[in-house]
Amino acid sequence: MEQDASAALDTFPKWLAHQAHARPSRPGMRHKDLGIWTEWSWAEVAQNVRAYALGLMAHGLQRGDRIAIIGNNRPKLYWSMMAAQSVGAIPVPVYADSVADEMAYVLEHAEVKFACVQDQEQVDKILSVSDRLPNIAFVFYDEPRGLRAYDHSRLQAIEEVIAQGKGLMLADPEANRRLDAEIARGTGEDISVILYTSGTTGRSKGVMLSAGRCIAAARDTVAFDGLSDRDNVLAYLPLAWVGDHYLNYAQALIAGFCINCPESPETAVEDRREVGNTYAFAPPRVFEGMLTRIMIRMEDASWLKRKLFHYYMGVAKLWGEKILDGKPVPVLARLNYAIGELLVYGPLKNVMGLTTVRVGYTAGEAIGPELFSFFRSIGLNLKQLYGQTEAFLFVTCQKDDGVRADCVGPATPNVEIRIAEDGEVLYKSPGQFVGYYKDPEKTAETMTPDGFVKTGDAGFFEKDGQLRIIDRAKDVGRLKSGALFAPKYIENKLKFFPNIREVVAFGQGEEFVTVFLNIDLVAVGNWAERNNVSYGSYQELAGHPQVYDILAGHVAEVNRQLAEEPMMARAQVHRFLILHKELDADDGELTRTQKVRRGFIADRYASLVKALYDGSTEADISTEVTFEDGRKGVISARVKVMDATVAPVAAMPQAAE
Amino acid sequence: MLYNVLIDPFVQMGAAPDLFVQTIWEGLVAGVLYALIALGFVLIFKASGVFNFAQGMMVVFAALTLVGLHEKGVPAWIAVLLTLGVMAILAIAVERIVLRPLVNQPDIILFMATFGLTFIIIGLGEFIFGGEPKQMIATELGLPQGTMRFDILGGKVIIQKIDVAAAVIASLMIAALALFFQYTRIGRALRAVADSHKAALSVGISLNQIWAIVWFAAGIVALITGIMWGARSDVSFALQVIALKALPVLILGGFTSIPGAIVGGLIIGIGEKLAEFYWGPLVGGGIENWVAYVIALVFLMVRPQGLFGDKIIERI
Amino acid sequence: MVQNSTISPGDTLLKVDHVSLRFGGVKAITDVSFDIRKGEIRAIIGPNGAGKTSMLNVINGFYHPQDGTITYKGATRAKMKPYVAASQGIARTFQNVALFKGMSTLDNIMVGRTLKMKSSFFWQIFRHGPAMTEEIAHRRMVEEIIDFLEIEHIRKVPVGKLPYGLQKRVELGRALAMEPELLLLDEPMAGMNLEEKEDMCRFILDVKEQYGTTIALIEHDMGVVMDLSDRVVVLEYGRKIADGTPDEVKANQAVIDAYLGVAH
Amino acid sequence: MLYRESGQFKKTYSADMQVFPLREDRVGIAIILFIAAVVIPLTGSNFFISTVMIPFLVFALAAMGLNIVTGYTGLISLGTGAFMGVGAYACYKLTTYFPGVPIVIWILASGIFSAAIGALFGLPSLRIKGFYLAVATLAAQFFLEWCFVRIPWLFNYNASGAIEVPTRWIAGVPVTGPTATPMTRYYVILGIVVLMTWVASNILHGRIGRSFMAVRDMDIAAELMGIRLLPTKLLAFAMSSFYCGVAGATMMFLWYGGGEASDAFNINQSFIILFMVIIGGLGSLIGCFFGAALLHIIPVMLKFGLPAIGIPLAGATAEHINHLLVGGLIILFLIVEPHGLARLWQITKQKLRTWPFPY
Repeated sequence: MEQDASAALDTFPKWLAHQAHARPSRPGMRHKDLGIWTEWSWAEVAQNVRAYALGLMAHGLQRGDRIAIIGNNRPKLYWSMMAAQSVGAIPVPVYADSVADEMAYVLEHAEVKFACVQDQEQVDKILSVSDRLPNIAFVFYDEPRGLRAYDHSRLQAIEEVIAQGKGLMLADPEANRRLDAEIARGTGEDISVILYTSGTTGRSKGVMLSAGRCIAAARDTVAFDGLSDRDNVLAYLPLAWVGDHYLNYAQALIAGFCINCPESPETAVEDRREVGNTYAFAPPRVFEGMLTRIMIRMEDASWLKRKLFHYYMGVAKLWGEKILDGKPVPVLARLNYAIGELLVYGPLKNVMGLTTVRVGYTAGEAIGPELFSFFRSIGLNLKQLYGQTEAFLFVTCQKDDGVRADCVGPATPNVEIRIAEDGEVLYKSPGQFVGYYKDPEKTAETMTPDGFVKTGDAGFFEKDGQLRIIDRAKDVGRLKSGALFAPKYIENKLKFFPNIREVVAFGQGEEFVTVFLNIDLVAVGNWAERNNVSYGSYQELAGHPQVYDILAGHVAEVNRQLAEEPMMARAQVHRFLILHKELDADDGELTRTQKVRRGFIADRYASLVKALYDGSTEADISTEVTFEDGRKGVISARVKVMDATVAPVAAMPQAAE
Repeated sequence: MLYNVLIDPFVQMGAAPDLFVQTIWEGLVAGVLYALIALGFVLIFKASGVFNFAQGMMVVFAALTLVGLHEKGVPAWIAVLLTLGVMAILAIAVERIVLRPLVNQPDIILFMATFGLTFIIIGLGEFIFGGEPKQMIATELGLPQGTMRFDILGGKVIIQKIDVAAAVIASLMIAALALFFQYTRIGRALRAVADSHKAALSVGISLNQIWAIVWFAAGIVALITGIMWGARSDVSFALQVIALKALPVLILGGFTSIPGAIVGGLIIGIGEKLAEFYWGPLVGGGIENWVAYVIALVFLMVRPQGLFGDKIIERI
Repeated sequence: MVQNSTISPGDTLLKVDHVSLRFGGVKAITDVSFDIRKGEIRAIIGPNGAGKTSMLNVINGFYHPQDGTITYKGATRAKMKPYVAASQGIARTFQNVALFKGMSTLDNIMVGRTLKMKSSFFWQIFRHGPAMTEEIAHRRMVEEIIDFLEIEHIRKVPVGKLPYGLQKRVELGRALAMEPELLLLDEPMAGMNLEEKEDMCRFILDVKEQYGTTIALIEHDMGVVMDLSDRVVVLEYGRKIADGTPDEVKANQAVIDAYLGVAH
Repeated sequence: MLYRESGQFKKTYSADMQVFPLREDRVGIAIILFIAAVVIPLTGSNFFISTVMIPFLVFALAAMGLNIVTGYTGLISLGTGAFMGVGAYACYKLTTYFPGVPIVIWILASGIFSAAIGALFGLPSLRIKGFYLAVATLAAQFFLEWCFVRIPWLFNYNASGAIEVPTRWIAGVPVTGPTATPMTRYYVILGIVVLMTWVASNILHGRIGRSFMAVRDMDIAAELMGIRLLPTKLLAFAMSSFYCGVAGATMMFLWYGGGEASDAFNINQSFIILFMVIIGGLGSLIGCFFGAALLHIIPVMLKFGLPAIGIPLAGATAEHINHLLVGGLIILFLIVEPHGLARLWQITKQKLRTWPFPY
């Protein structure tokens, strides 16, 4: 990684020009399209972006304009960001799967002048809310499919814009100089991107990130993990999420490694296996999904394979992490683990596409310890990091040798962390955001007078200097008895079981802790099929007595684990129920990145929460639901409520404050 | 050259009518035997849609068993009954081991399975009864011996009594089978199964039972054919090639009709003998074993579905 | 998609005059005449056994009618030969899916390209040079169809393993690979659920709009027929009982009787 | 278990369309070729080479020929033996008239004659299908068998009525005839088989192969897609007979060295090769090798293997057991896996790829 005097490189377009110059022939971007991987070298990427920028300038894109980016991970959409930044404009990525009016709020709030979208579906969404977006001058689309008949006065294919740019380049040499001048005008203070966070409370806020700060943060972490242009990453996370923008955009431009775009979201798993990514980043939900799939498929495997699998998983549990951390391990165990690598772990990683992963991160939500150590024990160098959009992701991250399941690591280089008296984590980092777009009061609210940013999460430092996140600051509460109540901590423990998909914990100011449980249709359906339990619908399966017993077992197990931890022992789950419907983002119960919106759920299912605490054994509930194609409907059900077996709590002193 | 291929043979026919009649008779006899073998094929194909390539071998096996038992001191008629028992066991075994596991496989797979069966029967037969040819015990079974002479048409025509017996028995059996298929309960069930296995199953006809019966019936036909065939020439596995001769007969007569098998057998028999007798010398003789196929081939080009088969309408 | 025919949209692409088809005593089609204009979606409807599929087989050259003529792109013939129909740009899907079970989705659609592939046997032996460049060019065209029908995820799956809805889509892909001018669809949506039907309708409309292909559509779902088709011809017991725009046909008493069953 | 697929992605269509896209498969094939070309000649005794390896390669080539017409195009042919005969006699006549030309050229050229005759007997395949077609090829089998005996010109009026293989050299080394060592004969036939397999694979993975399979799976649909049935079927018969012809020529010149012609190309030979294709796997090239290996090695083991380890076995009973075993194997395979050993091989590879998950 260059340590030369690259201080002058303080904006992403400059880094792009640098990469095109430093490693012109190295692969910059790949996209699986029409059955094969098309590849662009860094020189070709820069070439296309320059032409694209000229084309956009010809359409009247000026410095400071906002340009929306809506769609899946596709090269032309990444180029749109680069081209916009070359002209000094500010890209505003939006979630591709958000509903029309959600998208309208963001576009309207950001006063977007242009939009680069993926296909007809997104164009239709924009056209359906065009009345609320007066100042949209032009919409550019990547896939022309079905758009031929549309009126092209304010609509154009990105391909044509690039062609126009190429034409300008040839026709008038002056255009090149004008573009270089624009790029040179860019400085570290320019806003390089506005990312709308999927706020768990209230409307999403536009986080402004400046170019200089993003680059500084990215360069620190590229050095930290030793990323080079030999690395490969699969871009499959939503464009609007800070994870994708940091990893697949900022770090790629700095380290010069290759961004691989999958053919379509459905084929992403298969494409990951094909391309063999060396640097992976995924929210815990993805690892949970992987683990559930592994467990279910192993149950169907033949007796021999199952025996072999469970035996070597045992070996991995014992020695896996120690070997990965380089700790001393007896030779015999190391040999046994090597056989396991050949027979089980190697093939397992191969089928999951993790064989070539050198560095893996998980963030966005706290990850259950068992899930985390499962992947590390089979040799995947998975590490935790803690961050948020306002910090341009990295706040803390674990070194290769300092990995712990229940902590998120020490502060990232050049980041200062302080714990406020109410336990909230504050940080000052090179990559922190400039502020919330058009929302100065909110910005002031989240900043402390001396320039630290409030994370909104509660946590404390362990003895070895690693930060331990308990929960959302405002969610961390006290039981009536004063015992600490961290809902997320309990929820993650329950979510480790494949049969449970989502959990919502209640207990703030109550006698004891209670939970809503969501079954995982795939896992429980598979169990039902094998024990020929018949069920007509999700609701029927969720209410099935045998399913209740299984989940009761899980709750009892979690209670036993909680009982062993002094801080959490008195926050065991006393009563629980299984929800009759899956919590869904379309109904507003989850955010776009599948995080639970606790407040919204509490008042929507108030009757159920009351039943949990008034000792009744069942409760009626009817809720309004939006179906896939937008129609509204009402689902009502009678939900059973059960008591959970609580583990005896060792006599212990009053909870330490 | 063209003269003695096209015209000369017919001239010879006219010149020596008695020789002509003699050849016709030889053709008829051979035709009857081909028909008998073909009958075995038709029986099984009609009932189970399986083209049983092993039918030829069953003929040889039945004959060998009969002769083998007799050699071991079993009186003739009891040996016949015992052989029938052996054929019954073979039928059930085939149904159980071969047909049942392959029940819904495409026809080509079942056709290939009967190839396997052919080899098993050869192996079994040779293993138990040794490979050398054996003499059929025609006299012990009370079949007429000797020949009959007729001085007609200015010459003499010699007819073997055994051939007459064969013709009579064959026609008796054909009549019996026709009646069996048409009027008995099992016969109707057989025809139902032939049309569609699923339909037959839906009305409660047990497929396995039917197939066992059909293979046993084919076993009986095989035994009688074996006896008739054995009486004319010794019993050995060389018959296998002759069993192949039943294929053109089936092509001509169509796979599913009994009258078709008979008429087809006679045509091939007579056609073969005439060709051998009159056209054979022109090209050095021995054309008997391939001319049958050529006849069938020519016929097939004209009517791809054979004499009595119904026109194949392909629906998509 | 090279449209080399001199027929402009709206003109008659195919005309069937007084066609009658008999199998022995069975009269499948009796004296039916109708035309199909270029660029339109022509629906052929009627109760079961009305002779719809047989009519497609006549157009396609699979059945040869006893009398009547078929005029296609100006050339009038007493009977069409399958090879001629295919090379003149008539492609077809089948009522109960006629896919090649022994091959994958990709190979099935590639078979549609066979007519357009000309490389000599000599180069095929080495699978190099012209044979390979041709194979790649046609593979690229097939990939566009796979992308068009959104079946990337089953590209290498043997078709025997696919669910019914996807098999129908692969068959449409195979027909499109022949770059047809006239596409005969034989109940493309039979046995599909609502969502699959909507997808198939979208594909059919896209084919018409993007490739300009003329489509003859046999369909039972009246909703689909009324939405998609420009003109409808109604057959019953092998005879034509109505011909016209969907609304005209819907109001026609003979059609109502045919469907609601009136003693004949 | 052995497969590490992640990281193997394709950037071009030609890479994606190659016969063995996975690195592990390519390594596998390389190993097999290495064993065949180096390990076996070094370790195998002359007896092993001349009675096991050479016949195995001849039968594999013949099985490949039959597989093209029966496995890939779905047309049953019982005339394999006769077509091999045509190849053998064609090669014999060619080398007698033009002794100077290297023998390998004539071995390959002889295929052209049997291809012509194969196509001729393929003509009826347009009008007749399925079992009926077996008759056309049976006619070919018996007619050609009759010709081999009746037309002395074919065997140069030799007194023995059979081909007497003359000695032919390549670069000074005797390749055919009594003085040729098993080793040289093995290398020549190995070269021919590898070349022919490569050509067959090329053709069958291209347009022609797809047309064959289309005709096999649903000939009506194939016809309506513009594939003309007769030319395709004739090409299948021609290619198939070409392979059988070359197999016949190699059998006579590189293996038998002049044995009695009549029993080499009779109907039994056709049956044996048909069984090899069935057990090996219809519609798969690797299946031909499996089938040939299995159905050739069993009789050899019975004849020579068992007595070697002390079980007294008269020649005749070996023959009987061989019949029993072959028949039993056919039925067993048709029940266990109708698609033969090739499918079992494919399933094991698939299992290895999805290890430890169930297939």
